[in-house]
Amino acid sequence: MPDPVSPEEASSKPPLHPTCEETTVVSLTPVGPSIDIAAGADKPLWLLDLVLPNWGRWRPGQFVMLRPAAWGLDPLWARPFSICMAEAGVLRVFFQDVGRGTAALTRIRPGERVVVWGPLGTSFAIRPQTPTLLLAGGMGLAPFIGYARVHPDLTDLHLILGHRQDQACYPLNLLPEGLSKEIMRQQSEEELQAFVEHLERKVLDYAVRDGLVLACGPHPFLRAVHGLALRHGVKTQLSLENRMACGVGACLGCVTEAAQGPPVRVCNQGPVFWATDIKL
Amino acid sequence: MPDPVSPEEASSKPPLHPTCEETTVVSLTPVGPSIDIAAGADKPLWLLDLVLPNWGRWRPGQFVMLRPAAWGLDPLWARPFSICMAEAGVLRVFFQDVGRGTAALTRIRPGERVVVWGPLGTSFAIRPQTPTLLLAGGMGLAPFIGYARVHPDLTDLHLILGHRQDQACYPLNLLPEGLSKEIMRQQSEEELQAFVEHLERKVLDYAVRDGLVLACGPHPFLRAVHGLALRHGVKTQLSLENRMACGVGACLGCVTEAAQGPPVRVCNQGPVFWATDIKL
Amino acid sequence: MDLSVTIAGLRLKNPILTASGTFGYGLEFTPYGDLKALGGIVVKGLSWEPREGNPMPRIAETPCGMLNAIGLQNIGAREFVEKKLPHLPWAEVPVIANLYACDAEEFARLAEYLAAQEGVAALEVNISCPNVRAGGVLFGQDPVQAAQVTRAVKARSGTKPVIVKLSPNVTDITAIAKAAADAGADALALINTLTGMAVDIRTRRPRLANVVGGLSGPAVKPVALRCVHQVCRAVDLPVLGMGGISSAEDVLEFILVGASAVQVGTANFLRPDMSFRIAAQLPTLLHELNVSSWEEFRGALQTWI
Amino acid sequence: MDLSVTIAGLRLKNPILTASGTFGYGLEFTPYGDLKALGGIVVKGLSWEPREGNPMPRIAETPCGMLNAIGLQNIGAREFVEKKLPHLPWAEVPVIANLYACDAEEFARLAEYLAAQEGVAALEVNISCPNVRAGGVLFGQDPVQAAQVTRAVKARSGTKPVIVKLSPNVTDITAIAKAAADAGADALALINTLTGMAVDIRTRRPRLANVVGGLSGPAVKPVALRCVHQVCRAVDLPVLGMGGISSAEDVLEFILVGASAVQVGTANFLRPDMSFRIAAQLPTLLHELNVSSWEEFRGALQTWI
Ligand SMILES: Cc1cc2nc3c(=O)[nH]c(=O)nc-3n(C[C@H](O)[C@H](O)[C@H](O)COP(=O)(O)OP(=O)(O)OC[C@H]3O[C@@H](n4cnc5c(N)ncnc54)[C@H](O)[C@@H]3O)c2cc1C
Ligand SMILES: Cc1cc2nc3c(=O)[nH]c(=O)nc-3n(C[C@H](O)[C@H](O)[C@H](O)COP(=O)(O)OP(=O)(O)OC[C@H]3O[C@@H](n4cnc5c(N)ncnc54)[C@H](O)[C@@H]3O)c2cc1C
Ligand SMILES: Cc1cc2nc3c(=O)[nH]c(=O)nc-3n(C[C@H](O)[C@H](O)[C@H](O)COP(=O)(O)O)c2cc1C
Ligand SMILES: Cc1cc2nc3c(=O)[nH]c(=O)nc-3n(C[C@H](O)[C@H](O)[C@H](O)COP(=O)(O)O)c2cc1C
Ligand code: FES
Ligand code: FES
Repeated sequence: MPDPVSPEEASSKPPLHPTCEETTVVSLTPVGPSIDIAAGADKPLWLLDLVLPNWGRWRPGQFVMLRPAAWGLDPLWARPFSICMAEAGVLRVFFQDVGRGTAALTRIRPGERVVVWGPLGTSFAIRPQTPTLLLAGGMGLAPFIGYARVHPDLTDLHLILGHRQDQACYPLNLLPEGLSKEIMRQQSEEELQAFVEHLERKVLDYAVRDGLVLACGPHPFLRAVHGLALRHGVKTQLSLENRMACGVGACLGCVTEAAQGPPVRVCNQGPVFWATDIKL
Repeated sequence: MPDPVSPEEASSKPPLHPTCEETTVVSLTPVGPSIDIAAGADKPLWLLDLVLPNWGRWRPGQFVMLRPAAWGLDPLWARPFSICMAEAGVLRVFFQDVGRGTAALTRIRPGERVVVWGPLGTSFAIRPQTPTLLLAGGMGLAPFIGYARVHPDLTDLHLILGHRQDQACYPLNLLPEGLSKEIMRQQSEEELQAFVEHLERKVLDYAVRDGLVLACGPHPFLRAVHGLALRHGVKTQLSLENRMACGVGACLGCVTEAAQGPPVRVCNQGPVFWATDIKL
Repeated sequence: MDLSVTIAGLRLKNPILTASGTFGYGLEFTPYGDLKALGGIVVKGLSWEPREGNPMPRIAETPCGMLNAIGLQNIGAREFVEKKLPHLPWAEVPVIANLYACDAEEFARLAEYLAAQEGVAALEVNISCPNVRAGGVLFGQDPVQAAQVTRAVKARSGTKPVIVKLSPNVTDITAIAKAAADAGADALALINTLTGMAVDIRTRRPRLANVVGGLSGPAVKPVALRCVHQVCRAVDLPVLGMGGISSAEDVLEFILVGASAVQVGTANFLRPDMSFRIAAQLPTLLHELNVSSWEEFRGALQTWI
Repeated sequence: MDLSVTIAGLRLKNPILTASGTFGYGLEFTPYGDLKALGGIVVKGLSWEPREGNPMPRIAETPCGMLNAIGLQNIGAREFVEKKLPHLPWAEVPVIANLYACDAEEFARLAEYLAAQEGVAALEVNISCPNVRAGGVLFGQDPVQAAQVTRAVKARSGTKPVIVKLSPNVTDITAIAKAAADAGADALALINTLTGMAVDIRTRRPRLANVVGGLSGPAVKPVALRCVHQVCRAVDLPVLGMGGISSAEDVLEFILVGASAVQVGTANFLRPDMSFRIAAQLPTLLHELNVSSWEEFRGALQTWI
């Protein structure tokens, strides 16, 4: 089991000892209502378990690059995924099939070899005695599962999950028992509008209480949270999901605009940024 | 079950109705002593069973092009394989892992989709009341399994299989019972030399008896048989295994030198040629 | 929507053609689809005399691509016209003759003969084949020679449209495109193959007897799209785009950067029904993307801010 | 066998270097291997002033390859020398500075500054980057300008070897190679990326904000091998070969056609320990192939009959 994260540690430091290893698929599990796509149900989301590489430690918000050996030379790049859990010898990621690479991942079998490098990038702040709001947009739930599981005081946390797919697609059972949470589905424009208004009220509340807001999700969701964070002056961290080639800071392909100075690399200066440090 | 081959049909005509279909893997079975490669045993050979596409008919010596859907865009080309059997709704090929494509085939699973086009190319002559010598070099056994199974009179046939790998790697159980055969292993230069001398005696014998010689195997083996055939004037057909891209006569990549005239396409003017029609 | 396109007066029922050298003389593919469902058929490059092509090996597989050095083996223009053309459904699907010669004079003679055939709808002039030493790539790499060949062919092909096929193996493909346009080309086709090479470290030999060959297939699609994009902006002629197309999506990528029609090449080897499948899938994809007409979609590439 | 090679007086313990722009400033890879196990490290292209590079998106995946339009974002030569170079094990592994400038004068100034640093073993002059509008690709596409830049750099780089990096986006790469050689280059590196493009038919936008970008990765290996083969036969200078190398086998392919050493580029993104792995696997492969020395193997390509 990896080192627990000590809450005193600053959050935005690079990982201590990332490794690159070829590891093995333990299992791949669909999460969803039933895989009855013909019946118009949502496509399942997936939990992929791998034998945990030999890391020194990791922090929630960090990610890994995964590249199955079976990919050969195409697709070329590994794909980045948040560390959902890394416990008891198992590295777990939670992912959605959105394109070639993730579609190929849904066909992986136990025993297959996967090249994994990580843990990579910065992590979410863990602040003692600080009310901490976790804002997850859909798949953005992934890092917060790990965050909630290693956080020293669950009572500081409140999670809001906004989602489009059936609720059964999200592995809520992996969240620690007793975590305060709201699960809100947005299937229409009105529901989305109502959700954003709810977010604003919540963010304002945490601003008043000098709390911490952490967000992960699709780009439009993060842009909305970024706007609220700056407007209301609440300490906020956002985890970006830019397209990556190397994951280690070498290719300069994943950059995003900084509040000042040259563009910053999401893979090793992020993926978790303070809202005040970036433009979105 | 496909139409039986009527012995009167000339052998070197193109197939009647090839199709291109996406079909399904039924099973993949290693054939070999035990898959104990660490112990220095031979790598197994493989039997791949697919749901038989909806062909009108086929003839032994013809081949199929196989391309698993999972290959995506790389490897690019399908791979050609002799039709080993096409019976009872199952298309069976017998193959060896010699490179990227065949290595990928050894990882295929039941249920996977494979694009198959065929039956392609020319076939081996079936001559009534003609002593027929089948010369198989290693994997060259594949089409003779089908040949022997559909031949109307087993007593006309004699098979010689020269092989390097352990005999257990060859699915001899698929040959019809009662087929006259010699199985000879060549592991040294001397054994190879003895084998070639044996072949020569046999070919000479069939020349005298106005028989028919059919051969399939690696290029050096075919070159040896080609030389014997021309020298002793025996009716001989050879099945070539040139590298192919299209399999249908379009790319002109698979050609071989003709005895006269422009190069001929192995995929649709062959793969089975009369020895007198080609240079090797 | 109406899938038809008109290129240099030639009406195609859809923009999917087959690329020269990858679809034989068309007849090889009749078991796998209805030739009449295609927008057009471009046949294997024809020379005046039959040619035996290059020695073996002539093809090699590469990452997401292939090399070929066929060397234009073909049965010659006359045999094509006498033995193949009559069996092609040319009254219902335009058959385009791809032609190759060693000098402008021979190009002209070949063009005259082929253009005179009722079943030949248009001529595609291959000034860009890297597999033939005499001429070949040189015509396609030099604007002056490209223009000369174009003029020679154009002068002798009567009313039949002349499509000039360009090589990507140049510093500036728009210079060649402009030269061909100024010399009277009715349309341009691009890209031909990129010159490449593969070797075997065990035998220490090139994988092609010809040493170098032409690279094609999905691997080259980014280069092809760039060339088509550049040429469409530089020259006011219809462009037949190709290079690595293996799906209906790929077809639309070429049209989005400005091509009027496309040719499916190497992908025909991935499965012989590929061109038919792509033509069949196109309407659904267009519907999904809400494309209402080619005029609206063609060249409609936006830029970033 | 002894794996070391000497290029323009520079001794490398093995012929595996990392390609500019794909290995950062080297330090990003210390968790994944021992930098001292490499033959050399070519760092990200440096300009005199820091550069912010192109807008996003800057990268796109393509079949067996990728496009990039980073636009030479870098921290500038001075910051590299002050903040990065001291942390690199330059005494044990040659660190090669890749440099980019907008004109010959700036190239010379940059070369002088970098050549004066003890930790810089050699200069690699990027006259071939397609991602910068001013100059860039133009130098590398014109023999006269290529020579001019080479001379300017060479005049100010003292005893440090000058490697000129060539673009494949030209009609005749040997012409540029000869121009650079005549102008005093000590070695040549090739290939830089092929100009390519990718588009998204749903958004109707290019996949790169810069519209075009550089194609690299396994897809381009056949073009790269052809270029290296041609240049090695045309010019009597050591060549650093690259383009799509992703295995020890690939390394030997480049050496077989004449390269003295190679650079691993895009493949570093397939796994960050790629260059280290390739360097580690090379001895076994050479043994398996019975190669006894580089002299025996380099350029030992046979032809067919
Ligand atoms: C630090 C980080 C952590 C991530 N964590 C998770 C996670 O825990 N679970 C999860 O499901 N996904 C996660 N992602 C996103 C995941 O990496 C992408 O969904 C995946 O790379 C898509 O690959 P593909 O080949 O399936 O899609 P592609 O075929 O490459 O693309 C399909 C579509 O997705 C878009 N897309 C592809 N990659 C990205 C990307 N990185 N960001 C935004 N859009 C993209 C493309 O533009 C395209 O529209 C994370 C990304 C990053 C950078
Ligand atoms: C008509 C025909 C019938 C065939 N029947 C069978 C069969 O029943 N069972 C079977 O195991 N194989 C058969 N083959 C050969 C089989 O197609 C090749 O072994 C296979 O294509 C190799 O693919 P690969 O990707 O594994 O090898 P590659 O990685 O492409 O090549 C590996 C090595 O094999 C050589 N090679 C590859 N393809 C061929 C080829 N077509 N001919 C000769 N050498 C080649 C290469 O030069 C290289 O040295 C047949 C070939 C043809 C043309
Ligand atoms: C095997 C083969 C043969 C070819 N022969 C010709 C030819 O005869 N004439 C010609 O103009 N182009 C020829 N080409 C080039 C193709 O028509 C096409 O321009 C090129 O392959 C790029 O398209 P693709 O990537 O879709 O194959 C040939 C290509 C291949 C692969
Ligand atoms: C993301 C990226 C950035 C690059 N940056 C540079 C650069 O700064 N200077 C340079 O000379 N080449 C640069 N290149 C080109 C590579 O060094 C190399 O020449 C090219 O990618 C071909 O090799 P490959 O296929 O192994 O990547 C870059 C390539 C990539 C993929
Ligand atoms: S992904 Fe390469 S620098 Fe971030
Ligand atoms: S494999 Fe294409 S012509 Fe034979």
